Amino acid sequence: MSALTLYALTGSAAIGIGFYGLIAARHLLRRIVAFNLIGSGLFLFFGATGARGGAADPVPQALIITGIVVALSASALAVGLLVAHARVAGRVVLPEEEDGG
Amino acid sequence: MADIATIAFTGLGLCFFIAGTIGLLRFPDVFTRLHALTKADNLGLGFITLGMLFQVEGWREMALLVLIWALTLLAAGTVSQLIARAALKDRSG
Amino acid sequence: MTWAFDAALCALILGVAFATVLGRGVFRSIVFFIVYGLLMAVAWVRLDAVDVALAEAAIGAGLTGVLFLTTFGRLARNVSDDAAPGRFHLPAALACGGLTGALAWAWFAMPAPVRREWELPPAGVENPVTAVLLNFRAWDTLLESIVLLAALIGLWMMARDGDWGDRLGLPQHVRPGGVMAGFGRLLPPVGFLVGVYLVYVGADQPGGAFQGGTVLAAVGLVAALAGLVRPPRIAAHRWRVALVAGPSVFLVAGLAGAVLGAGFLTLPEPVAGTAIFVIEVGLAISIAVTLVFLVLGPPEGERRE
Amino acid sequence: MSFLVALLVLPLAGALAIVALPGQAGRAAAFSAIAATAAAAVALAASVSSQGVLRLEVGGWAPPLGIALAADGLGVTLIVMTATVMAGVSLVARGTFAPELAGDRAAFGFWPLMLLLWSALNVVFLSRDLFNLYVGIELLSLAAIGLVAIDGKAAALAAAIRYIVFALAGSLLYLAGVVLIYASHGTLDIDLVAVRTPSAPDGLALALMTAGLMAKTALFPFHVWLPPAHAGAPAPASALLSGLVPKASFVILMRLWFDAMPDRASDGPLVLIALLGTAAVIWGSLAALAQERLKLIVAYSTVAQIGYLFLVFPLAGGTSAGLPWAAGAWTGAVFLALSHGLAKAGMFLAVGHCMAAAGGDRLSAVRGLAKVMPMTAFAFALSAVTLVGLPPSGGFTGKYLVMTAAFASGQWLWALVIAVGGLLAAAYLYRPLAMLFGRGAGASPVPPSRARQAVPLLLAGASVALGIASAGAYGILEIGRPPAAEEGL
Amino acid sequence: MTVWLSFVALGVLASLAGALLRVWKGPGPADRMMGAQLVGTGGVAVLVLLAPVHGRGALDVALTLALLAALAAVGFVKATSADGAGDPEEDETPSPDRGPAGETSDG
Repeated sequence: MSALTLYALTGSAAIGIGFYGLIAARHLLRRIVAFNLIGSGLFLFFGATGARGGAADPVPQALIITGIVVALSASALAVGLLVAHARVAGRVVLPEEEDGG
Repeated sequence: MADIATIAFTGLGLCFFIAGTIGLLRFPDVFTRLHALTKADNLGLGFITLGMLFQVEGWREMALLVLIWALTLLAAGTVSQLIARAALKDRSG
Repeated sequence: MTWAFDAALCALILGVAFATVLGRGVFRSIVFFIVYGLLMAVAWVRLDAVDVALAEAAIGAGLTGVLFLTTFGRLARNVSDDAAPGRFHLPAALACGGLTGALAWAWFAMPAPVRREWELPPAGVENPVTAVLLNFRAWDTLLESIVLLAALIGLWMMARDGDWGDRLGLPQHVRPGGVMAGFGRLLPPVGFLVGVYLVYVGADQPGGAFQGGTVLAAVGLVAALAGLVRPPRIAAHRWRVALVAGPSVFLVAGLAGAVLGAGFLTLPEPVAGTAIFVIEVGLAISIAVTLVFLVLGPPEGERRE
Repeated sequence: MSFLVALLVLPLAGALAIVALPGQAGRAAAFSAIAATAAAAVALAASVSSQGVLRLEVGGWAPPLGIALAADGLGVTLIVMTATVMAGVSLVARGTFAPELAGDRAAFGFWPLMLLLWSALNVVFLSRDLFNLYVGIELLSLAAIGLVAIDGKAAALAAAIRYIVFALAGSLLYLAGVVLIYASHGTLDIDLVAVRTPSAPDGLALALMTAGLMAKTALFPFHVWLPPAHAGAPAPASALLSGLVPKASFVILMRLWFDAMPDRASDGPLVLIALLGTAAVIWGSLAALAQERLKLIVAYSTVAQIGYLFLVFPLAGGTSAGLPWAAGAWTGAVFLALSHGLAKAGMFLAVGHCMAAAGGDRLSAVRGLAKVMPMTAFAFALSAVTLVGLPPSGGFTGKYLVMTAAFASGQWLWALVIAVGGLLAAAYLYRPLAMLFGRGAGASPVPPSRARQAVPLLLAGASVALGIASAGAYGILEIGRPPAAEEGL
Repeated sequence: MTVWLSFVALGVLASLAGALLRVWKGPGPADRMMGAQLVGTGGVAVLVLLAPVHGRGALDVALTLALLAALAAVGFVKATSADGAGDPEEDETPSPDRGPAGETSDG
């Protein structure tokens, strides 16, 4: 198994793990963390595809940088919503998911 | 010659990293662990940077290496103090 | 030996990813996420994508981690629970396993990469990633800087009406002359140089507006968190201009191309290098200011002073 | 060509100006930007209808290296619809978001968010690059979430959180598909993807992108976030969120299935998509019937109306591609999208006026309002005509075209869905109408000014006029129609 | 030489696994953060060791990482202070502007 394959498989596994966290976690901050996990995993997968065939393709790298910045913007907004909601409602889970851990 | 120095210093650095980790795992409380951590931080990275000084060419790379080590030293020193204080407060309050 | 290194790195990344999602307690999850970003940065270096490694180290491990940490502190003010990861969710686990399997299959099923028969055309800069970001796909990058701005305005809408005129974020306080205050004085000059360096070399070597801007943002955040400077109010006009400086310069450069007959966002080769440098400087300023404000959050609670 | 650039640049410049300039000057700049963008939209539509599809390669770099933009019939009709709604909403919002009424925070934030939303919509309607579309829908989502939360109440914040969870998951799924496309084919341009050598992961890429965009469009079963989000925002924001935002991800879906990868469109997945649309029509309508609050009725109706749009996929793609009825189905779906955008925006603005006058949006609170504010009540009724699909509205034209295609192709199930959906719409809209036009008002409501009341009426009127002047719109839609839907009946 | 450096890098990575165990086990937030700090230093060391193969870029990344690790540590200290904005050293000179935690919820 080549090193690139390792990284690609690691990336796809991180995507799956992250999506599980996004669905299964109740605490909203954990969900936002999971979202970032998925994003990084996807970028790693993309980076591995771009590094095939010798020379690294600059286009995936540029797109990944854009993606990283977009993910940070979305995370910051989500975190702001979460803090504001916790301040007003006093909880860090969605109202309909209140019961249980 | 340069290669031998690199092997010696980086090997020494690796030993400090391993020792630091073992200390972090085995020592009983925050403060002794913190002690182990700072050792690994300063000496482990210090020896590895020192070893690598023989491998890089050009003064810019060398300056970068020194800067990296200095920065880690500064950060580790500050951080360990702050972490110790935070842990102390955690325990008392 | 390098293969063993790659395999160990991948194993660590996977273990950390599992720990992030499955561990009990939000704080542990956040710390593991920071570690995850750090290991990712190493992975990017191994993939020979240093530009991405810089972005991941600065944004993924650094700024996002600090965002989560400060959020954790903020939440602790209002709610005290440290929730469990949630019950095991079999359908979700199966679906996510399927997604991973599908992507892994795609990796093996993918046709060999399309080799370009042509070289990248001259773009005014040597670093191909910067060429893509600021010339070939400049429109994406312009929109991306706008996305940051949109997130910030959205975030500001989370302020309580009564707090709107206050300074951004929580009122930070430190012991004057203490360790943290000292650190806040020492780190910024070094960090500032590193940030400027990254912006400056971005044209020819890995680096650029996003990576440099993020390092500058980190400097600003250290200064703000350590109480060295007080964050501005939303109404502070100078800072609002700094927020839009980068996108505005970018937009003006693009329109200049259109007006001069070259076309929207066209940078004619003789001036492309200079234009890209000016745009990068503007973007780095705006990105740095926007990121600092994004992490500090909307104004809250100065009235209690 | 310059109109195309103007459409992209002007709203951005307006948003930047309002952030940079203090109070009054910023607002003046924003209003000039709104007026100029609306004018550019009309001018672009005129030049497309006279010159055909306009293409622009940004920066002079042709794909696969650069990003191509194209103004085709589908894009410009949606752009003109968007401009109409934006112009109307901004006239009403000038009052709703006056600083002394809404507070400094909302008064500052609404305008840049609205302009950024507008830029994002124009980007999505014009771009031919899959990654550029990703950045576009991210900008759209973030601006939209800001608008959902602008109210600041706990319910609105919870709705915004629910929205952002779906939006983030959706955008990552879409991005995963984009990654697979680039990795397999080395291009992101829709027109180059259309002529690619097919490869094995294409189907997976299309599936991932479709799932992600469905979550963003709020198609059943991803709809749960939509009603509280749209109902929780102030009326002008709701009008934008409900009338315009879902159209963006829908347009990307149309471009994917009909322009980029028509070869991958087999009947199985297309029927599945349409069945999800059917479920949305039925479930959304039934839920709307059960609501007691005016705003929620209108919001649930959006879930149902989005469902109709997805009936187009089996009628114009797969084995139907290139067959005589495909053009009718494709055009009908666009008509439905256009008329829903206008009518829903008008309806939300009308509801906003009712709420302002009656002090709440419980059905019982708006009883008899028609007597005090006949214009607003009439606007609501006219919008209802379009949503139910009665002639001569644009909704009728759309439904007629889709139904004809359904019968011609023998897929009568979809015709049945449209018929039942229309009846259900009549049922859930009857109750608010009966209340509005019923006898006996509660307290003495203070109606908004006539000028502000005229705006929803104009928007609702436009949705009806779309049906009366359908020939013109039909002509423009033929420009750059995908090959799958080229043949006309 | 490359083989040796890779070996050392591998060794550092392996020792990081131990540090990760500390992050997992805790028990206090300070323990977890110390583990993360060691991983940060280890990451910097690995990047320094990769420099001969990957050029100066690896050093740039190491420098950025070192800088941002310091920021993360400040963030950590803030996060564990009583109101999310304080300084553990303040106990010695209590400042007047510190409100008790949790009084801000005005639902």
